[in-house]
Amino acid sequence: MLELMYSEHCSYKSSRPILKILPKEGPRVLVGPGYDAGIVDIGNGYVVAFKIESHNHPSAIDPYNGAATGIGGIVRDILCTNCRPVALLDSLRFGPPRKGRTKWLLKYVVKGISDYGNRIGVPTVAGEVEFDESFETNCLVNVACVGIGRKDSVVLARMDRPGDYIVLMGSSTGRDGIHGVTFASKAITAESEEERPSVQIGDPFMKKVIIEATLEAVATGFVTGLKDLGGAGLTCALSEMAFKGGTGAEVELDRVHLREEGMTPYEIMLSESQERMLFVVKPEGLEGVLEVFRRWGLPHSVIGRVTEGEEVVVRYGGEVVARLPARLLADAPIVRRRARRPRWLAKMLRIPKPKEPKDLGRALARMLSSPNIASKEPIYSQYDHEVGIRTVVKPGDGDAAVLRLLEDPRAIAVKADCNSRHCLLDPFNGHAGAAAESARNVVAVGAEPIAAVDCCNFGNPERPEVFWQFSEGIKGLSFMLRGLGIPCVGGNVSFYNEDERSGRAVNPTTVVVMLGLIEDLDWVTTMAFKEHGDEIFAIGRTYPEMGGSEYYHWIHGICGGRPPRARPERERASMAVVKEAIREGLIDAAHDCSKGGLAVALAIMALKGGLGADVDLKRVPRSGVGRLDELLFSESYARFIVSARPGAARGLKALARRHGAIVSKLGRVVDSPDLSLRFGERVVRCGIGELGRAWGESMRRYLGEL
Amino acid sequence: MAKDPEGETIERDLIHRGGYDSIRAVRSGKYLRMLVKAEDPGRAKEIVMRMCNELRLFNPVVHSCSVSVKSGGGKGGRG
Amino acid sequence: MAKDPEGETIERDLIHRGGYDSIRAVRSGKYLRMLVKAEDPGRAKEIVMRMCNELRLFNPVVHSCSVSVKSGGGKGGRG
Amino acid sequence: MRIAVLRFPGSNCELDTLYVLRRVLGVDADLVWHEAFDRSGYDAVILPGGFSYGDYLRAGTIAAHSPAMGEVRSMADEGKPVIGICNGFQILTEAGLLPGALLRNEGLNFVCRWVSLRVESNKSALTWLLPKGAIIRLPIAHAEGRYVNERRAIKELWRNGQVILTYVDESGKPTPGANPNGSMDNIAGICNEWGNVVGLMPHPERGSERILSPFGSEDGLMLFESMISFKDGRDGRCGSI
Ligand SMILES: Nc1ncnc2c1ncn2[C@@H]1O[C@H](COP(=O)(O)OP(=O)(O)O)[C@@H](O)[C@H]1O
Ligand SMILES: [Mg+2]
Repeated sequence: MLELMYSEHCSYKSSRPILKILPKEGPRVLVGPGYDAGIVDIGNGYVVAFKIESHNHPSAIDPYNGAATGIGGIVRDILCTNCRPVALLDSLRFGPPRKGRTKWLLKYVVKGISDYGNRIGVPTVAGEVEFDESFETNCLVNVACVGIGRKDSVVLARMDRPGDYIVLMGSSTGRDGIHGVTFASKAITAESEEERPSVQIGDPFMKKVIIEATLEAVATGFVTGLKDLGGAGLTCALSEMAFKGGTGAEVELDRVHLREEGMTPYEIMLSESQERMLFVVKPEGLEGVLEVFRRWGLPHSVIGRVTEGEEVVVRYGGEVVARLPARLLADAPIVRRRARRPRWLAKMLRIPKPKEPKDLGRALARMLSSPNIASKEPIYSQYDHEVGIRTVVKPGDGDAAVLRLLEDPRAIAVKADCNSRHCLLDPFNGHAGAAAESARNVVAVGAEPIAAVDCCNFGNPERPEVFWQFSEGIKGLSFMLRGLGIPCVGGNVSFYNEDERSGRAVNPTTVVVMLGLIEDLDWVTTMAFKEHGDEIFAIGRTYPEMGGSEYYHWIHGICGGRPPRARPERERASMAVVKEAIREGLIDAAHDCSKGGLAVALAIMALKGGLGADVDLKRVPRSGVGRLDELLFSESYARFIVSARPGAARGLKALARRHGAIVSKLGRVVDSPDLSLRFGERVVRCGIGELGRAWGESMRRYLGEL
Repeated sequence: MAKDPEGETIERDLIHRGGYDSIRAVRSGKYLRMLVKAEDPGRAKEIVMRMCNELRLFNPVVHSCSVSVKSGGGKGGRG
Repeated sequence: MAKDPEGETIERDLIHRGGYDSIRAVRSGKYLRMLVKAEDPGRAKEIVMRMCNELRLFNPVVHSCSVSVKSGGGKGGRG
Repeated sequence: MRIAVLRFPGSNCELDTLYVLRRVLGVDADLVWHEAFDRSGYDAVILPGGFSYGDYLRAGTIAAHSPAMGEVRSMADEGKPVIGICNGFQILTEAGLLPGALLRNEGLNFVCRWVSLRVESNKSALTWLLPKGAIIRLPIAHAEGRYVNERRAIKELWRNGQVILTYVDESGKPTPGANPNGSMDNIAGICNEWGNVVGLMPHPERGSERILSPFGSEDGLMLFESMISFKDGRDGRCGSI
């Protein structure tokens, strides 16, 4: 069993020393990295638990079940803190959309998430989709879950009271997924499609029932520890729980309810059958807990007890078949890997600038049709994003999703982001940018960012170039999170996302999920322009930072150049202005500038509001920008566009002065259906109708009907 | 063989609850009936077989597929 | 019989696009294979038939259902 | 007025519905486990949305065999409001309490979005307070919502005023473009002859608070308020105030 526990997935043997540098502390942090989910105190007696996880390898082989069981797994992580799962997010990455394999993967990944997430009654409220050549063989499927619970009833994944019973609840144990973990830490090969036993099948109906029954069982007050069964099944769960509680355990495998006959003890211990939870229950409460399971019709078995000492003793047929010190299992050795800056990088950074297209209006319309920018409505309309009646800002309406707390009159905001091309060209700044963008997104809807979780997706860490990307990336992430004062309360690492034959790795991609808190529902803000006559402002400065931009890639077919620099103090300043302007009621729409830059941000705000805009580009705060296309499409960080009723300028200026930010009035929202961006004589003009078609219809076109 | 939660639920919550205890196992699946123009049944089966594999009418990782022919009438491939 | 958008889509977007023009019509459906304990195939079929009607394994408003028996092995009812 | 909100294994919207009834409308409502439903003491029952039994086999089929359905049938016979929302509608058709069937959406995908609906009849417990022809906005979220029945039966439904809601466009027309799932005649909701048994695919509980609506609407409330003040369907007239 040792091989499994030491595989990359379970024990983080090469990533731990690097991940240590991330900021973990903060006044709101209740549980940081190390448990199944990070838990944040949001006040008034409530906590939010959240976590993100990758399901890349299974999804590449069987997109439907791979993505579905990804949802199943992340929901269990939240559930086992005794928080009710209230939202899901999905971050998806595929090859170019015209490819047949991409269509197949995307269609069934989305269907898997839709069929599973919708059936368990947890809304999928936000996400992102990126298309890039590097994800053609290895797609990335990262899913996150957010839960809400009471601070005084959080349960942890540990057993610390000898004598308590250990109960396995949920689906029966079968042979599925045996060695799934070692599989997840391997590169995809030609034989992968033959590796059937590792594909797991989810049962959303069972999961829905497990969610309700678990919350009810814990409410009895007798559950002292709770953990989901994920990678390496019972082995991982038992040893981790015992280790964290400083106890041992004795279990009898004969008691485990099985689906298949003739399973060996080894198979029972390592099965990764889905939809199972491990409960630790006080003896006096056992009957009550089992009664809850019975009422919900859930199979369960009492498999053993917590013991003194530090050994997990496994019996089968009366004999001891394994005797394992909990510490050994959970505490894997650390491997130090070499890091080296890739040689090819220097050449990619130094590319000549492409020629500026004559018709920038057409370029803008084309930008909106890029699969990386086009509306993802055909995807998120397949997700039930309303169930739970919490979703105040729905997918597509704001930079982040906003969920009200039914329990008290506040709300939380969440969004996941990463620009993997920026990360490829400059892992440090790119990853810092991912943290900044996700923070900007929650700020734009009216929230204060309070905590983050991250999901690292990289190639083979044994290759020094990949390990360099990873360590630079985490440094950048840490730099930005520290600069913004946001703790990272959990994460997940997925390595070996590369094609063994070509040696092509995915773009280094660390997805950052940001959690924001909105103290007053009146602050909730969306991105649509609201009324003609409103004034439009830019916040933050634009630099000629074109490297890795969507404009270079989609219009000029280039992936190169120096990506934007991360400037935490500027981010802080811009965010402070937006946050306070929202609180003071100064602005009525906000949107951050990310992929596609200023022009795309303006276009989408106009489209969403069904209104036009008249903008003087000369008033855009900028530094060193010598070309109009750069002004329009640069992806510099730390920028927002906001709109306000006339008369807000003074208030905004005052806020800018106070926070050392830069704000400039660009123009007005207009009644006519035109977006007109003027720079002296030069005018970039587009009809809202045309832009709307480019943005709204292209996703469906690329994929045939999804 | 892969797990089949749908079949299991139908068996447990519908069939056994309905008192049909002589049903011992249920598996659910998809069923496609096709009208095929071909010289003969053998050839028809061949076309459908090839198509099932090539167009991924089933995902071999988790499904199995069988094809049977009724000449003059329908044709079924099951995933 | 009700419209079958799934069958139509498979036919149009998958099969014909894939160049399989000899396929002239596709209908999709559900397929249940059951293991039945019964004295003989005839009796097994009877049980399943009755069950299909009584438990509404198919919806008579829109589906049709046929049952066939393989003795010693599986059993299929299609809705 | 006391309302039972049934909970089947796999129901999703029971707590949402309960929230709106109790916290927004301030009426008495209980969450009732499907195996424990006793109709005495209840004036109305709601079968909420979700995926009872995972929608395995077909949406609503397995739940239609629940012991609760005997009680639901009795309430229907007593003329009390029996309301099926989304999965509840599917359960009512599978149980034969409403005619027709709800099949997989024409687009084959799950669809979650806000739609415009026209009130076609105010004969039902849910619509009797609304003027005929009114346009309301509610969200839908389903994969199997395509209403199908024999042509003749649908004509009959229209004639009896049993078609209560249709999907319409901005200008109130039941166009194909406004039809999210391929339902015959754009049908979104129907009722039985007495008007007390009602099924609809849209979710009134998700459209009962301004804060949740992209249009600042709260049209779902009017449907619930109709139900609350509905008295008895048996005489064929809808409730009396
Ligand atoms: N896979 C997805 N699942 C759910 N929502 C998505 C998905 N992809 C994009 N969205 C939603 O679409 C909107 C735009 O997303 P995105 O293009 O990532 O915006 P931004 O660049 O501003 O971060 C957001 O509301 C986002 O949550
Ligand atoms: Mg954004």
